[in-house]
Amino acid sequence: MNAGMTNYYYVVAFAIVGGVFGGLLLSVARMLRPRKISKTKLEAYECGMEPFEGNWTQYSARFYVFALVFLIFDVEIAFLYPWGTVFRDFGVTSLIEMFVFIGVLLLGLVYAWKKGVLKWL
Amino acid sequence: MSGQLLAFWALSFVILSGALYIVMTKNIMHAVFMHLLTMSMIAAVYGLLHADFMAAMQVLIYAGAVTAMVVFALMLTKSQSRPDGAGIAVDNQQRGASFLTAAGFLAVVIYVLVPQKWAVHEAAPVVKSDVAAMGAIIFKSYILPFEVISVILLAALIGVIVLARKED
Amino acid sequence: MAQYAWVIAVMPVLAFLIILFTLRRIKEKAAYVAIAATGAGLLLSLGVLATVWGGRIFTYQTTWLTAGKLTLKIGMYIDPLAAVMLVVVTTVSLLVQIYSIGYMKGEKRLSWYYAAVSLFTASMLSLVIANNFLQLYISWELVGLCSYLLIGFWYEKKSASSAAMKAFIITRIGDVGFFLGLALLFVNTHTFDFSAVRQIVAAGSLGAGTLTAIALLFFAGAAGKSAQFPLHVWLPDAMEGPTPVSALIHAATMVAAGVYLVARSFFIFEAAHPAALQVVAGIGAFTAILAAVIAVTMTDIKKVLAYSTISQLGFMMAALGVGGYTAAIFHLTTHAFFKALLFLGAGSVIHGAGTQNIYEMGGLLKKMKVTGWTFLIATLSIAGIVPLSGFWSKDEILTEAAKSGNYIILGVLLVTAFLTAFYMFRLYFVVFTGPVRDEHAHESPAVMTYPLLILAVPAALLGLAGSPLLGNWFTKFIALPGAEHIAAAPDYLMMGLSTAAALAGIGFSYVLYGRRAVTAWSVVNSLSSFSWLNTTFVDKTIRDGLRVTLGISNGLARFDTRFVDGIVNGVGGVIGTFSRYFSRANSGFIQRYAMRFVIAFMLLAVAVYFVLVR
Amino acid sequence: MAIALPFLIALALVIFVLSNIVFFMWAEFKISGRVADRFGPMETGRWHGWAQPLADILKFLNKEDIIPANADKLIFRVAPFVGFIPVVMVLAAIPYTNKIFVRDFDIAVFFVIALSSFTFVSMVMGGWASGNKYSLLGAFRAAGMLLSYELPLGLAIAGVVMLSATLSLIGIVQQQTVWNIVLQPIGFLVFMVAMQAELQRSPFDLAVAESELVAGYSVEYSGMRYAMFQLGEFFGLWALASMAVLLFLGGWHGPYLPGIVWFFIKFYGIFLFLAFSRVSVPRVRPDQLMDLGWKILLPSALVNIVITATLIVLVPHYQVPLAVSEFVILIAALYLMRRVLK
Amino acid sequence: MVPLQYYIIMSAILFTIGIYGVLARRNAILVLLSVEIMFNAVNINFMAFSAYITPATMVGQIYTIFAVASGAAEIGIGLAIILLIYRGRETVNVDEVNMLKW
Repeated sequence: MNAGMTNYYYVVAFAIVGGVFGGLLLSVARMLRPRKISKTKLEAYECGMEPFEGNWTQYSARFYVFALVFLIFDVEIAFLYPWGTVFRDFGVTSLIEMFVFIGVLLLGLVYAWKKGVLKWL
Repeated sequence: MSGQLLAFWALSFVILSGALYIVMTKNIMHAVFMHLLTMSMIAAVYGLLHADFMAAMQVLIYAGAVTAMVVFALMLTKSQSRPDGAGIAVDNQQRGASFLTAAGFLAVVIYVLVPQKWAVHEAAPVVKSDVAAMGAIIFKSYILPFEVISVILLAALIGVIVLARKED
Repeated sequence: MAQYAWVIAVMPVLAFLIILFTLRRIKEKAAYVAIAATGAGLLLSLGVLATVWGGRIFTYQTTWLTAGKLTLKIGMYIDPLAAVMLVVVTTVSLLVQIYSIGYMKGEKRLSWYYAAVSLFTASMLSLVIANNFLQLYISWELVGLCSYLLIGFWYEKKSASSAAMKAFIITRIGDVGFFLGLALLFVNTHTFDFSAVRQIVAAGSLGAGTLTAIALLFFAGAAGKSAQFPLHVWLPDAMEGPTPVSALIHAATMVAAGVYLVARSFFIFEAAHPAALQVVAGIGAFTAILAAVIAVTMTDIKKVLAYSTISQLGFMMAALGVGGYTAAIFHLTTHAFFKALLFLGAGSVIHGAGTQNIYEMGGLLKKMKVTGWTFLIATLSIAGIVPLSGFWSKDEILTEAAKSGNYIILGVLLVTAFLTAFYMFRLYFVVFTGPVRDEHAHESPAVMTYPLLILAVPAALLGLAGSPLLGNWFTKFIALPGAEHIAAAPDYLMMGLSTAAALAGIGFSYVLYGRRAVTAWSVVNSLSSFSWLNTTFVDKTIRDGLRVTLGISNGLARFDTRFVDGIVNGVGGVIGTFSRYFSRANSGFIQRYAMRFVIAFMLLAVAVYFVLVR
Repeated sequence: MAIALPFLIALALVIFVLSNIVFFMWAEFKISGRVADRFGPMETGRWHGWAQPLADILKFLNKEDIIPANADKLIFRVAPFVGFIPVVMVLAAIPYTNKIFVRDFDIAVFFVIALSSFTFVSMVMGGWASGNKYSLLGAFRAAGMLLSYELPLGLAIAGVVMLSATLSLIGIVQQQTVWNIVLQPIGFLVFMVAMQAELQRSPFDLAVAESELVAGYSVEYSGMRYAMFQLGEFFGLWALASMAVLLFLGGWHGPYLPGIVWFFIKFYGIFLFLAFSRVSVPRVRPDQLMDLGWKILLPSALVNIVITATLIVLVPHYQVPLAVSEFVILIAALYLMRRVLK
Repeated sequence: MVPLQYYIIMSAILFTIGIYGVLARRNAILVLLSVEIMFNAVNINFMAFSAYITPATMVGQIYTIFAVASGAAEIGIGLAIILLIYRGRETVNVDEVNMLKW
């Protein structure tokens, strides 16, 4: 089992422990807590008011654009890290390349900003 | 070595069943969350292939950002009447036909690909710092795609902003 | 000097382009541009004549274009014949252009007139200096085009435009023959170059049959252009064009092109079967006498001269037919000058009298002194009276005919000579002598009369150059290389006979028209029946031919519409139904398209797999 | 035995972190009390209410746990786990000293950033599954916020990665002869602000703020399930705080005391900072919050990357000029920001 | 060592599931999700080949990185278009959107 694998083995182990621990807590709580179901308790909590019309609301497309900009800068981060580790020995050329990369994406951000998409209602 | 094999079997089982669930389920939100699970398991498979950087990137982009976008898109299109998801028919009329096509496709691919003999390196050497090696290769010989990717993303961003802006 | 011969041809082209591009603004000044170009051309051609004096021949050529294996050359072949023709063409063209300043004054499209004339001169000159048949053929076509343009100069007149059309189509028929001859020649010799063809023909590698065919086809072209018997109908109608045009094109140069062609390819005619020359001589003689007879009956001054030209051309063809190469060329040169003079004279008469019908004119000698006297000189010369040039060249032809032994042709030519003298002097007496019909006829302005005077000199004296008095200098000069001309003793018998014929003609016309003794009408009417032969017969045959072809084409049209269109529409219909059926396929349901895509991909994969891997 | 080792380590770590959390809760009650000039919990367990957090946990254990009628049963139950498990996995990657650490991942930093995007999903799952219109709305507002602060977090860390040319946390700490906070003040500041937003704490706990929208996405949750969310949050705090210590404060470097001690001194220092900022800084308006995230933190993080990159490549001894230029720009930026936000 | 064939078969099955999803799902967003599945199937194959056949140069891995990045952009645009269609036609079901009908 070379080094790489054990790392993953540990991560899986931690995940399993986390899951088991959480399950343990819940099952213990299940045993201890009372279980009296009443109609009113099961309704959606509307700060005391009766829950009216479905739980579905309509949002403006603004949310979606935020997610997209997040995605694009996520990709940028994904590319920044390897670059960060290696750009020293490639000198100025890789510096310029990354600045172009960041510049283009910054352009996108500025465009979004100017179009007023980044305002949150 | 059965550890890796065992892990592979488990992961592929989860991935395939997850994918099937996405394709079969009536409840769209379930499909999206199952998508999240499948993508994380695929990241685990990349881990199995010693590609740490790719695993992290897969989790970061697919599990994180793409799921977020899909969830937002689902919200905006009210394509899900109730959380329990009953009611709306989920498949179009060519269900049977597409199943056959898919099965046919699978048969063809497996028939063609599996008997092929590949020049497999026996011991897959583990590169010490996967990320550093990866970074070196990308920024040495694959700079052009790197720059093109930024342009593609910019195009996507501007496109979406133009498309999504007209409404309000 | 000879290597600059191409400049002579290029300068009129430049003039044409200058005038063309400044058509509206140049107006009258176009004349001076054209005249300058042709004048320079004349001086140069005189220089070329001087260099060629010793009988030397200059040939220059460069490759014009290479198409695959075939390389087309363009170049010059300056020999005595070409040099003489250069001088003739440039002088006549120059004088006609000067004359036109007066005659065409006040014309709307004067600049276009001069553009067309200089283009014509350029193409005629390039025809003359051509060193291969292809270049000759191209200039031949250009010349035909210019004649069409100039005949149809007043295209508003229906008759002018239809006359131009008729001229173009009829010469076109001739040209087809010429083209076929060219093709046949090229197929056998793979070259157009004169000297190369001459060597091949001399080497005898071509069969007599093909040579005869080529010769006859060339003669067909020449007959079209020089208005020989079946294809002569267009020349009288070509008189619709302005008179200077008739003078230049339909008297001196273009019509001579046919003769020039036959002269240039004379070695083919000689090498061919003797029948070829017989045909040429026969048609030439027949055309001569036919045209002469019709000329007698004409009342329009220009028509008379037109028929006289046809008859004189018949004379030249007959001369060539009997082997009189030098005689024909000599007659061609002299005829060019006095016929041009006659036409210009006629022009100034029309200009002055305002009518073309000779019977409305009379006694013009007193009114138009210069025109009258120059016209007299030209008439005497064409009739063939001793000291003048017409006599010598016609006598030359008659001796050649006698020497070659075809006495029938000799007899026909003598009768034609008599008739020529008769109708020319009929024309002269009716127009210039007798009572003055309209008082206000006036002499033409100086710009018209001076060219007449200048032309009168060669018309009168050029004949001496070729006459025995000067030792037949001219004939020796333009004789074919190698065929040295034995200085024949002047054949007094022939001279006497021709003069007798001429005097008889003059006397007879004097009796009829000079003194109006006998009522001219009875005699003329009897001859008019001949005119029937010309107009109705030939035109009728052409019209019948057309009717037949029309019938055939109608039949074909009907066949085409019903059968061929039927097929096409049928196919269209079938495709239509198919497309309607298939269009139902794209039902707008995207996933069905995706399904088809995947299935197609599978099939492709399987196919590729089996093809490549197995 | 080797097979079971990771499980034991994991369990030990989880328990250790839990005990710390108990201490945190207590410290937080006391500090927020003290700051508001009151005593905070005094009664439970006599001396200064030390047992108050334990009481809370017991309370959660036996409070009734309701699943609403029209909730999506499966997703409702899974949501807390989706939030909790990734954070526990992150613990595997965090080293405490160059000798005391679980495993040395060579992409530790990237691993942590990737896993931190799961909290977003757990919120959305919780919000959507509870079938309550307001919880869904709360979930999305929280999610939007979370997204817009994950980026500056990632970019700030990129600055540090560039300095240390390795993604492994141990490598970063060993490289930190001069603490990164000196070389990367802008990065540190961005990281701290983004961390607080990530953890939904202090000025940015808008989504779960009581006064705003009840409990945001977890309005329908109750009992232990709700506690699970809190637990996930605390583990997140543990992870990010230790990241802050490792990346910017030189990890276990320190003059006299052993490495581990230095680590925890800095760690609790960060915790105190967070506790104080929670009670002292007023809550931020949602749109201001988004503006801060997108229009100030993100650009400044990018600027930080640009400066560090150019200086590293062009200037041979880049430490001093880098620190100076960063401070200058920081002060200028702060001054500018004050005028913008006013 | 997990033999390469296993990876191929697993990604082939995943790809087929993706195809079925694309062909059979009514909701456009789920069609997009199945496209994502197909994308990942391809990426798995690439990674497997990169790890097994060209471990030194890791070409497959680099391809996957760029594929993931461009795939993300692609799904961004795809969802935006679906939103647009939804705004236009109040429905996201693929079979109801048949503007291409003849």
